Amino acid sequence: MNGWILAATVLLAGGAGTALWGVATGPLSRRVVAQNLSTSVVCASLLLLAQGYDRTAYVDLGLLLAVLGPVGTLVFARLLAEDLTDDRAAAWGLTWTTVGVDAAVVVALCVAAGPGRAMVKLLVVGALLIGGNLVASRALSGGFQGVRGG
Amino acid sequence: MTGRTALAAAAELLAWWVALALLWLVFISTVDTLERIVGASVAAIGALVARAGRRAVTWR
Amino acid sequence: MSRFFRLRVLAFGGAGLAALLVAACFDLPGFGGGSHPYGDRAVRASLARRTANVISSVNFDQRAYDTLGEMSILFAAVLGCVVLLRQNRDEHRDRPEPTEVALPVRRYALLVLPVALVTGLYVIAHGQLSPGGGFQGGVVAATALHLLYLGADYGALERVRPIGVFEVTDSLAACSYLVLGLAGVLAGTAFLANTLLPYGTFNTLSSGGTVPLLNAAIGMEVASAVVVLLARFLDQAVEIEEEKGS
Amino acid sequence: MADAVIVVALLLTAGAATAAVAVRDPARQALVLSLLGLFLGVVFTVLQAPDVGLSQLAVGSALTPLLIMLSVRKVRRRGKEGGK
Repeated sequence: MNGWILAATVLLAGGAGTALWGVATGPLSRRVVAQNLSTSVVCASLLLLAQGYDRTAYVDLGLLLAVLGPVGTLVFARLLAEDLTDDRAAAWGLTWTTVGVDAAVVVALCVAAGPGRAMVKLLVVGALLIGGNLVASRALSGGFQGVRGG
Repeated sequence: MTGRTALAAAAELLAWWVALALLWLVFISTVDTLERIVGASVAAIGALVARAGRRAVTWR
Repeated sequence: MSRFFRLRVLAFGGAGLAALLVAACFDLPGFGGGSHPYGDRAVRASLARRTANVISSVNFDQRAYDTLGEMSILFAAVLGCVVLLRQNRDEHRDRPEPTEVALPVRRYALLVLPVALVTGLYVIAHGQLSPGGGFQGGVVAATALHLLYLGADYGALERVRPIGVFEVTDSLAACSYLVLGLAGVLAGTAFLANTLLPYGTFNTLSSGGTVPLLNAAIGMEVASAVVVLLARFLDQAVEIEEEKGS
Repeated sequence: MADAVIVVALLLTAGAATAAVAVRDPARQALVLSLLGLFLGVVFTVLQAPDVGLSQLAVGSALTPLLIMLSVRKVRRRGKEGGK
């Protein structure tokens, strides 16, 4: 067990545990926000685990989740838009906190990887993850107007 | 299609192709000729789909 | 049968299952032990055919026949959905009203669509080298297309998605897997035997004999199958309405 | 100590699976289910099965929620029409 795996364990226990609690209880607006944040937390832990196991191929899991996770949140934002018009799901403080955590994780991994192809790939994953998280948050807080039938 | 719109279409496709081919080069670990050929074809497919999607959305 | 009696039958069956499971747990080998008889043989066979990802070697070389069965299951499931979710006589299609999507969301969808497509094709192409393969990459590529529905509206998706083409591609990809298998028979070995092509250099795109080709066939099959499946679901959820008063 | 991450991932999976059963509304169940998919992906990764984890992430993060939510929307629309 090295520091990377320990960091991933702490992130999973703290962040993903909180996200699970948020998604299982409370009003719908809180649940969709928790679902959005779970993507960021799990993706960051997958990247940390890839570094901890010293297998660069495992970064592909983080890449896949960074691409598809925000898409999953967009699915909920779009198809639950009618239910979310009454109570907007806006939690920008929480969103920016997760963005900060993700950025810190990506920067730490880039420093560990050193300059090269692997570092650029990590930066691409980080950009996809953070951009997707922000856009999904925007979509949840009233990104879809007048969804009737479509 | 006039010459100007054809030029704009070609520029859009070329920009997407270059960006996606670079993305492919970032993803892979070892570079050889076959990787370059496959990457160039995948980037071409991606560029065509990107333009088709952009046109479909700004249809109206 | 009374409710009480049914509960007793359930409790009896549950207790029996629990007892058997507990008994089986005592005979399990220890967690994460060092002895893997199947794993060692699979790794040796995979390395002999210069396939870096052992899982791909198991899926598309050592157990390629099982993958044929899995592909047939997906094919049959999608076929069943297409039949069940067709437009009935007492239903009509209604054009949905266009949706207003916030500009950042729309731009994100248009930018990520090609990126996700390239990611999916990367996962398919590198199935024999790194984690991934036809199934995973096919799902990603098919999901990418549906960003147009999420970021704009269903009409935009329909304009870039000729559904007939995807249905034909689905069948063609399923057939090509069979043809690759039969090529082994014609060459004088067994069905789906990996003896046709040279094994290539370890850890390059062309290594592993027929594994990359079977991978690509599965990728095409899964991507088209998912697109066709989601098209039926989207038709039902967005467009098809029951006739009033029926 | 080295297995701590496996224990955490398994506990998260068990919690998410229990919550998915305990929640009653299908739309909210889909939300919990998408988390369950992520946690299963982590479990497969920490057990050194990244291929299976990749399959789980690909299917569970966007495709399954989309299928469930489209079905929910169809059922709701039919209910509205019947109620009018």
